[in-house]
Amino acid sequence: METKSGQTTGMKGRKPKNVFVQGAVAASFIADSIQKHSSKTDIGGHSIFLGQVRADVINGKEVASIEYTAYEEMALEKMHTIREDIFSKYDLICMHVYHSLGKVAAGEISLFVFTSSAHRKAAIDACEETVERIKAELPVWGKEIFVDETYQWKESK
Amino acid sequence: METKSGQTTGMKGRKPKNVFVQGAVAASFIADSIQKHSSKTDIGGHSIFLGQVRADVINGKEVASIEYTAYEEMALEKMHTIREDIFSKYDLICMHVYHSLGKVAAGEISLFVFTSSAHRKAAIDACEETVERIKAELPVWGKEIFVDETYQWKESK
Amino acid sequence: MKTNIIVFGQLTDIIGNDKLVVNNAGDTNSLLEELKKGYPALEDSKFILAVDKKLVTENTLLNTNSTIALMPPFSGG
Amino acid sequence: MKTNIIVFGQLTDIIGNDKLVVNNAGDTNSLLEELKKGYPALEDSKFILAVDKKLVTENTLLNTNSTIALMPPFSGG
Repeated sequence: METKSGQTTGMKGRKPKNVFVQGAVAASFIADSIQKHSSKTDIGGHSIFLGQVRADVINGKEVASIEYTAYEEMALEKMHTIREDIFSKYDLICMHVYHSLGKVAAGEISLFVFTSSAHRKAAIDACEETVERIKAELPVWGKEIFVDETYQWKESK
Repeated sequence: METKSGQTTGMKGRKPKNVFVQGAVAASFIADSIQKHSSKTDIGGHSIFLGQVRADVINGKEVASIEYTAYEEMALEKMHTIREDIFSKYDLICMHVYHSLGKVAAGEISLFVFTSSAHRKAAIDACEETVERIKAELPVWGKEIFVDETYQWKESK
Repeated sequence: MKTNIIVFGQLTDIIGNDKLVVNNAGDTNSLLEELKKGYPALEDSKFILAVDKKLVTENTLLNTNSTIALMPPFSGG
Repeated sequence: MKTNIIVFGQLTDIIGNDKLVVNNAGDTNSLLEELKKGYPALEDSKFILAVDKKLVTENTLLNTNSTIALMPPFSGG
């Protein structure tokens, strides 16, 4: 997924990396991503955030899944900016971000943010700030689909 | 590993959970741990910290591995206290901690801290605080073994 | 001049589609006026506009190649 | 009275073992005195004592069942 490019031409000459994946982020994908970093022996700490779809009960109806849509082109440009900001602020070795599109069932992972650095503090702080900026700035929308197939649009906190 | 108990009798009547594992924490173990949480559909966010052994070069000698020893009984009691403190401070759904004993090669994972909550903030803050307390309070020692088989005792930052 | 608009999230329920064409909108203010005339429910909706993938908060001139996006509050992650 | 001591980290290099028995140490101060006599390198070492798995910073009475741990600064994680 790393090499799949976005649909836009790059800012500052580089193509923004794609961050969108169809459906849930699998635990095995996360494991592969962690495993790949064992060759980067300058890393001392990884920080990972995973967003998981909750089976919230709203007016007596349980959320079965969330269906995500995005303004992909704009989101990838924005994510590129966030990435550059975070790399210039923190002493990071790497950052990986994956966000689901389409349906993700309750209990499944829809967001995977993964930062690594020589020492823990940069990784932890960068991960948290990246998650906050993704939530606030990426043009992505979640549609909460109830067990009875009705839906409501998710509101972010 | 979850069900393996510590060597001590419990504080407050409960046996402290064991947190020690022999050797490195495998990426596949982390994946299994994440996967198990898919049945907990009240979780909205997971925060994970992974400590990875760095191949630091010290006076021209490269660290090949770190060998961890612990005062296990005391560490498990202390970890039990940390766990109770964190659960009373943050609105967590679960917390899992694994720390390696014995040799862990450069590039491998020696610490896995995993917190989950309904909303991201509690999971993120609890994970960070748990990592800091583990580093400061658990009686664990790392012996940095160089490629040439000499060693030095690790100093924590 | 025809302006092509892409529509996201709950606004697709109001517009009934994920795209839309508006005639003779020279700037974002007149575009918004036109839209609210056609879709009165937009009056009560929170949304922002992006012109060529940049959020706009002030009136902005449009040209024939402008890509306009109508976006409710984000709720990803 | 014999006091059993367990030794950790770099202190095992100084003591030459991961356990140790000290005679006639009624409290932690006299224990420390005894230890530093036997292992002068301890004078220059940073370490703390735990008695029955609790860190002690003040002089503490010992009994025959006390478990004493000699611990350099922690470096786990």
